[in-house]
Amino acid sequence: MELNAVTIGFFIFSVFTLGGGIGVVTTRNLFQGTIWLMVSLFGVAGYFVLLSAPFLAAVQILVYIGAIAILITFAVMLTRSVTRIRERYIRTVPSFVASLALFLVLLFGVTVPIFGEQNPEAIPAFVMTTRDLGVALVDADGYVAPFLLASILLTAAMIGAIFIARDEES
Amino acid sequence: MVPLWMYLAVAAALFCIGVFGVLSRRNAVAILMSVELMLNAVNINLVAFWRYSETGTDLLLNGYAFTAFVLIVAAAEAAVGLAIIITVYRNRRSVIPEEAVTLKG
Amino acid sequence: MDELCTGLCKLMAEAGADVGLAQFVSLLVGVLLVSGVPLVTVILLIWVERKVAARIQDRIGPNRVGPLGLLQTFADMLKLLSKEDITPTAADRILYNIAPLVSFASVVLIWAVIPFTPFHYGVDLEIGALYFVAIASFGTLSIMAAGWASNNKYALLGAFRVVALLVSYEVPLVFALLAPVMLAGSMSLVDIVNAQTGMWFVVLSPLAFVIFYISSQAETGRAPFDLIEAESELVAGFNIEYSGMKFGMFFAAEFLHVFTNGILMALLFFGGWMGPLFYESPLIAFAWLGVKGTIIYLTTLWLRNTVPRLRIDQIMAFNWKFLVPLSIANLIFLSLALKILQELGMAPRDLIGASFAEVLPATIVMLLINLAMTVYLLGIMRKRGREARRESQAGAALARAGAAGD
Amino acid sequence: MNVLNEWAFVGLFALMAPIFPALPIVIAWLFRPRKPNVLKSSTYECGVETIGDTWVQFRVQYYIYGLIFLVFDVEMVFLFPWAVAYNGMNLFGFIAGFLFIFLLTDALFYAWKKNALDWK
Repeated sequence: MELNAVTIGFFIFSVFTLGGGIGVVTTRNLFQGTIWLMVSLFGVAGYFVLLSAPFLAAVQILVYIGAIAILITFAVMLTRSVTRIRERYIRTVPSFVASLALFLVLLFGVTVPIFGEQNPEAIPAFVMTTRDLGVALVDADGYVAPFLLASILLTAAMIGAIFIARDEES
Repeated sequence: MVPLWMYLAVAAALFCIGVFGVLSRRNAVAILMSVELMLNAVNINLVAFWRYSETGTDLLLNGYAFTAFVLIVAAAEAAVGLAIIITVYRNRRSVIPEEAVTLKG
Repeated sequence: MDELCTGLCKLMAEAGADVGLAQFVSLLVGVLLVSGVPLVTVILLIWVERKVAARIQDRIGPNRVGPLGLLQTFADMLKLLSKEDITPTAADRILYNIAPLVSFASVVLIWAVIPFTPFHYGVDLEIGALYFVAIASFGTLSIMAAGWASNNKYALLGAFRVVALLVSYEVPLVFALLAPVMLAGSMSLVDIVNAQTGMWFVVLSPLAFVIFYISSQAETGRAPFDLIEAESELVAGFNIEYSGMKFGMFFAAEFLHVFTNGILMALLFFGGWMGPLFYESPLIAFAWLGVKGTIIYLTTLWLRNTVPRLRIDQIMAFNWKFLVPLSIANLIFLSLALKILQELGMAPRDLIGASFAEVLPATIVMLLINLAMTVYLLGIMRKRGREARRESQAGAALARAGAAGD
Repeated sequence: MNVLNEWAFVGLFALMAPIFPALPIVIAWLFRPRKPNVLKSSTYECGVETIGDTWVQFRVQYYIYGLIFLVFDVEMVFLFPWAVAYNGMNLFGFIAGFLFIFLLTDALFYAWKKNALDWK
């Protein structure tokens, strides 16, 4: 594998993604955890750019860094006694062993068999535009059903969450 | 270009970090954040498979659109999950899932 | 930048340099050229802002350092450089120091997609319009991080209010942004400007522009939405603990953001570089964009220095109960009318390169729809205002009666 | 310029952008006076001694605004491709997008009727 902009980008984003992920599960402070989560998800957005899906990358940043980070921070502040619990981890060793085992299974079950099998140069360098996605979203042969279902899901989530989170007295 | 297996390896690692967080953290908000990590690991895989697949034009968008829908589900999950955590906290002054056992017989 | 880059690449490659290195260097030169524009502008902006504010308030403003006080900014910079920089002991050191950098960088990053002339721009991303909305979310997060990292009650409270304000006004902002995207059929800013050869989008959809204007005023934290600077309630807001150059960075970011929004509005609604003779020379095109952006920028300054600050409950009610429904209704009516016109063949399917005569029928219909909506809205607002006045009068009378009874 | 080249420009821009504000701060760090003391670096809250930690309880209204914003944010994600494809769209596609907006407007009206939009 030669060293070019894409591979350099891949390694930088890997550091972001995995470092952020480790930060999320190890940091004791929940706000710092949120920031680590955003670092990780920013790395994922970088992958999307490398995989020529820039629209998804923008969406990733817009939804996660723009909205979910804010939402998590608000929730952290609303449940503040969180910081007072001293004991924050349970079953540390078994969880670590379990997740490591899962990683090895995934690595040897899924990743290693295709090791070196893919010749990336053979992949056609097609460019998918946002217009294609827009046409497919509302096409009867495309994704119009999931598109509308997504809308219903969002409506239900919003109504449900407002119903749950509202103060009872008001 | 980066070969496919490297994306899969990173996604697997991210997924397992998320699994570790879900299993070992006590705080419900931290568990939710770990779930978000797992969902994103899945998204990396979806987009990577989409990019490297050589299927016909009919399937050209499947991975792409599927990722967008996973994003919607992740958002809905975060919204409702956090609302539940806030309500449980208000009623029981606790954010530890093991302690919210009112519905247990 | 496009030709310049290839030109530089070619020159370096011919001189025997490594092709990868040549590409990198030419990209770097492009980045420095494009980012130089906002960095030079911001120095001037601070002076403009202070001078205009002073004139509106019947003062003279900076006039000591240099001709007309033009060098005042450099004097201020020297002052800020020599200030002691205090990091509170209780603060989260890393986040506290990163937050101002992210805040400024998030504004500078928008300039990567801004086209200065038809041929000179950093990049023409296919998702340009979505890009600058996404980049803005870094700014929001940096404010939250600054407030939290300061470990100060006022800072945290200020940051929360500001973030709630920012996210609320992003909804109408993006709904208004959908109008030019829909009309142009593209998110690329170059395409959006090119689609305005026949008619500026501000004429096709004036309400979208008004909504965009109001919400970008809120996004930059300017009066009447300047909760960021609510000195009377929050001491100073989220940046209370910041001093010296880091405080200066938050300030510079705000000033630059206002001007950036002016340029964006010029591109999205006022035809960008379009104007008499713009095709003659890139300089003329660039000048037209600058003139339009500056005029919009000056009106925001005018507004900022004229109106009083609203309370947070009023700001939120105005957004969620007026601006958001209006922006959704505007989008629905716009798309409905345009689709009907397109089906009838009265509007071109593709506005890019469409002539004035082709767009004229659609323009007249759009203007009529917008006029009808505006009249309806003004009616609602008059009714609401009358009710509010009656309520407050009744409340005052009640209070007087209570005071007399005691 | 191909797509990845464009993004290399954006990536380089993203690397450079924090350097511009960092430069003056670093210069200031070289020149500024440094005489810290305990009072100076204590938390500034109007001269009043700080009581308790900063994590005062917040109202749930912040969360509700964040929640409504999140839902609309995700909605816009789907509306952008719809708007881009709008010009070449048939009536069916247009109505699908229309329904999409309409359903979410419902949720907004629910929140309005439940007074969830009021700053309490």
